[in-house]
Amino acid sequence: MKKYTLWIAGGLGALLLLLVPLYFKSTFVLHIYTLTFFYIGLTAAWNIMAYGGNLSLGHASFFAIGAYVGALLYVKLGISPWIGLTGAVAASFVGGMILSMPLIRLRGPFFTLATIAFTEVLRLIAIDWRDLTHGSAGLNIPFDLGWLNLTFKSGAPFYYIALALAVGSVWLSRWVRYSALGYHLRAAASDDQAAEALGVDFNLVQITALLISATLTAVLGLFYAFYSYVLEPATLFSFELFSLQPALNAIIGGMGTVWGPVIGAVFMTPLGEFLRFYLGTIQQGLNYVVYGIILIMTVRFFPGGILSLLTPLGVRFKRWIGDTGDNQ
Amino acid sequence: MDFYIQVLISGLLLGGIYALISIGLNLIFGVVRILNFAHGELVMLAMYGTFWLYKLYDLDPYLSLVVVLPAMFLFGVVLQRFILQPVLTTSGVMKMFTTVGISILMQNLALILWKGDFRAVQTFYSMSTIKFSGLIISIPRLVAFGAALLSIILLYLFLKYTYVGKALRAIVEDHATARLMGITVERHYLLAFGLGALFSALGGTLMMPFSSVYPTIGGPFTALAFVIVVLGGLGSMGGTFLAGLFIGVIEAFAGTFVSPGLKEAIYFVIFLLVLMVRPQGLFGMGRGTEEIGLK
Amino acid sequence: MLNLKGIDCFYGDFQVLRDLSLKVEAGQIVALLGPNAAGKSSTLAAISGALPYTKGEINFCEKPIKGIKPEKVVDLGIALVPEGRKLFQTLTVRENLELGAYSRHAREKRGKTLQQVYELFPVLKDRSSQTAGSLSGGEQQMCAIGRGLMAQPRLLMIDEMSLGLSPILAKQMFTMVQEIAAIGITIFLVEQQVHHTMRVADYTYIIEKGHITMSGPTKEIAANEHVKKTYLGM
Amino acid sequence: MKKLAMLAAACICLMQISVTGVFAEEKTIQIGALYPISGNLALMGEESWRGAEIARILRNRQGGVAGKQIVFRQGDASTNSAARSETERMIEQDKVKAILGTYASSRCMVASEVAARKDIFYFELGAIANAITQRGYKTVWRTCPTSLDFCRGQVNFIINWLAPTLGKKANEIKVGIAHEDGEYGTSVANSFATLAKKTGLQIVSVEAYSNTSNDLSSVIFRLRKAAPDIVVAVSSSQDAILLSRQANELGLNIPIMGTGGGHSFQSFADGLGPQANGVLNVDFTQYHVNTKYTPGLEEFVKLYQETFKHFPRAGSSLANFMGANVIFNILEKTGGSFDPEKIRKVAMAMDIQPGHTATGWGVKFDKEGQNVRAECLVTQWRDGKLVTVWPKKFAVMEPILVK
Repeated sequence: MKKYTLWIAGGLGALLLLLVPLYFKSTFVLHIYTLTFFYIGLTAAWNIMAYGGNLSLGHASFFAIGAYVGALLYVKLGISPWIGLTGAVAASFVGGMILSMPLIRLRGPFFTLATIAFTEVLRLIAIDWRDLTHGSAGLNIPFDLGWLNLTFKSGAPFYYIALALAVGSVWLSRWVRYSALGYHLRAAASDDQAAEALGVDFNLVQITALLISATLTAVLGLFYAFYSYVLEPATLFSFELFSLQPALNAIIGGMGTVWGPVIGAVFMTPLGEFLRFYLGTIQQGLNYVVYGIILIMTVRFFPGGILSLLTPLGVRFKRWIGDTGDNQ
Repeated sequence: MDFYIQVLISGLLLGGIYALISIGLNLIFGVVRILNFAHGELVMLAMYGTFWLYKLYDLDPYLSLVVVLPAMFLFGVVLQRFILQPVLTTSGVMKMFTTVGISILMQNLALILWKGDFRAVQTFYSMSTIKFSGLIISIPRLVAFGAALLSIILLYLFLKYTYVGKALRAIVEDHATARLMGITVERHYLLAFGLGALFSALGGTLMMPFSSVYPTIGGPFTALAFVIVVLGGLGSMGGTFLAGLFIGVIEAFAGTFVSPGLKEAIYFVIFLLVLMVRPQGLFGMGRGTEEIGLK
Repeated sequence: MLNLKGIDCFYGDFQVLRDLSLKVEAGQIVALLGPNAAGKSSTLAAISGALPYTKGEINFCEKPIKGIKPEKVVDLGIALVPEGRKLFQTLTVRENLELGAYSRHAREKRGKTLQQVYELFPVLKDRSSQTAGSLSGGEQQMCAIGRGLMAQPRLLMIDEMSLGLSPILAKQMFTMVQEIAAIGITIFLVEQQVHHTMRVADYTYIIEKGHITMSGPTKEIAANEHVKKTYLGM
Repeated sequence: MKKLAMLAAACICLMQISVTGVFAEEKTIQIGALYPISGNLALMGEESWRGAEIARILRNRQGGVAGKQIVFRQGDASTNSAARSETERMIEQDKVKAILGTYASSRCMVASEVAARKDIFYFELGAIANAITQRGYKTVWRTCPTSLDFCRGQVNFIINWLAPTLGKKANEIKVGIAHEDGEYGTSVANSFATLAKKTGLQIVSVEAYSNTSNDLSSVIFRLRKAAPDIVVAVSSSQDAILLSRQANELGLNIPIMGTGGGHSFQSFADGLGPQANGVLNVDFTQYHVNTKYTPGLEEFVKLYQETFKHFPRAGSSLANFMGANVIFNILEKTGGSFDPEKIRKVAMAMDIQPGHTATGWGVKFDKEGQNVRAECLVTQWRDGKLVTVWPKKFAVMEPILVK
């Protein structure tokens, strides 16, 4: 009975999200929502690797791979981004395979460092390979309206696209978590040797998670490129925006859980915009100072993230979404 | 031929500075086992310290070491004691993110306090060079190189022959067992972080005569120092020195003969290859590294 | 000298020690025997302060030592020779020994103690400038025990001393232990190797699944049918 | 549970606050001012903003525009993504009808795209990428020179002054380019290469480097090998100093000509000391210039010093000052109206000859919205001052050749 009413509440919530663009005519509001959805997707994708206890600070590379492949196919060859998606997925798959070569033997800080180095290499190549990427001067997505070109005059279509991507990513990350893969990943995260004793091929598990996470990130990158119409290495390979931010969101929300990343992204994205607007214009840099303090404080006082504050409710929430057992 | 030697000299001199900054990181990484993302910001802070002492009190950068080094040592100790110590028992990820927070904080506080201007120190020896048989060597760079060599030797002797140094080495290898010996591990963490900050500060200050400082200068140094520490091997000061020189030379040759825009990419590729083939580092001991992620 | 009363100890959700009580009397060699994963090392960890316990108390020389950090426990006069030796492999033998005397009371006299250790284990003197990693298994064990002695302990706890040693070497080591006890150092041996242990121990505890199942003077224990069957293979 | 409720409330509040801005008052003219004021570009971004701010203060003292005071709604374009958010916010929440900015071209490309799609005016006062006004938008205008104008200034100077001074013909002059590999350096270097080819200059070496690099010896080595007659450098900040220092250290005895950015900054001369002497530079109008041709410059400097307590740090504030004034003049003529047709008419009708604005630039917009009378001047560092040396009518000193 209770579960039934909760399902209705959930459905109403979803319906409300669907109606937002009809109610808010302001594209700014839609933009904040859209951005939040992108970050939910990115954080959920990033989090898939975090199930295995591995922390990547190089997801900007996959994001940029997706963005560049999609945009280049469209700008240079006129291939619709919807078809370009396959290219983006394939390219990020290859990228993930390459990255997994050094990663196989690494864990902890070394793992993280390798992901950073990988991103740096790709970023520098993107800057240097001017014939292809136009270097730092950047690529523009031409303003040709149409669904096939992923170019719209209003903010609503991208709102729905981003919403769908967010829902899809969270669904995928949830699916991974409760699949055999997720089980193995968490076993590997808690204790490598025990996991290996159980017959889990740790490398295979780790690489599979990386590939899923990478291709999902690339898909998000492609859509983001068409949403932001200007592609340049400084933005797409940005450590702060697309490598660090998803990790931060996940940590602040609750790393390695299904809903932590969602909560983190929903909390942090508007907060970032808000801080920039209210503090950044008072005193340059002040918004980042506050940001830094929030980060340090979260790690110190709520190492489990916001989700850990919600634990009493979390149990009920889990019951509501039909989740049994298996607490975080 | 002269040309190649000139490039080599350039690379070696550059590598000396890199090594100096990296031994600081190696101490912190090796002893405290924290991936310190705020390392470059320590360098930045020291550079600003040097700049302001020069600007306000007309203090020569080399003389300012007397003030900057103790101040940065203290700063490192305070950072470790009050910000990092409380999160020491959490996972590596959390520790790392605390340092990311410190890095963001320091960068932007610098921006607020000192604005985005790039600041340089102008001394009578800034541009002085030694010339012989067609080769040119910049004196302040040579001084920095000499200081790097000297401080690495001193640090080596300190670690090798003093009781505290031995305790630090023991902690690098196995802090749990070190604790069983009665070694006050936390107190040594303070020392290691302080020394780490001190060496970074030394690197930063010695760079001031030929470089400039601005709030975001630290980032590249952090990445660079990580590459060097991993190549040189955790806990190995000699390895760090060699790796610093190696990266300096690679950078000079790759920049000159491949493309200046790709020189960083090349050493990152080398870094990845090393991680792939020999994760314990090119020169290093790599002992005790299993615990923090090398298998 | 050492008195554990009703210790409960958890490793995550898993209870490793249940209501564990034991006593080590001064001047004796006391042994704690049990199968793999019975809670032997956890007992040592609890004593040395590395593993917090939820219930019970531990007294050393009539004083409670609960909550004292591992690095301070050494100062009280309890030294632990950990399982697997845990030598600082890249440090020399001499450096390893010197570090054993880190605690305040031991540091001043470390020159003298070092000579004593060298007398006890002459081979360590020959190897003093080699790195600990280059020693053979037996030498490493000697170094580890030597390092423990450097702390000038009143109680020396040795975890799985015979692990990975050849039977002959193991036998020698147990003889060494008797020599150490003869100097007046109380010894707490934690072992799986039953035969040799029983040869040297004055008093024996048997631990199974985190609980002391049997205790008594070694001779009595050795005569016990259950022990004979399961541990001595008779 | 209580904690949670509070948290949820806080979250909702946050969303609400970030979404609902303060609504514009009717009695003022609201204009968005979008600059990168934090992040990597903060320094020049803020300097640029100061120019527009001085123009606003001055105009308000004189009674404002069409009797109304001007209010700036500030935005921080610290990243491209932020540029987009801030533009959306200024338009939707602050209800601005026009935006000025941006200093950095990539930020402008994003922000003006957003604005153009909503028919909001975008006035670019400082970013120089050629493409900004080439996208066919009718509401994107630019008052400052483009990167092609920069290069035109350089090429003219090289052909008309350097070549005769060296006793060479134009097509014998060899040029080396060293540029930072960011968007600024890359686009200027591209423009220069294009223009140089047309005029017959030989380009013997093009070296891109990262502006966060702390060593440029490899760039110097490569230039030394190529042995050009002049090095055209496009540096964004501290790399300008580094380039000159290392050129000196490593014996590169070739004159260097900067292209604005780091070479225009006072810190450049402060950091290099006497070594800065003779370094050439081409940029927006700087402060040591023949003030006969730059009416209003002295007033600007005076007010700048009153407001910010020091001498302007670079010419970009002056350029933004000039540009903001042009916008205010346009709005004055439309009576404060932002009606697209009116603005377009007024703007297209503007016809100011060179020598009548604070930067000395004239104003005449082409169909694309680019001010075709904006030009770049050649300056030279002389005793710690950036002195205008070319073209002659703007010059206060003769250029000298320092290797």
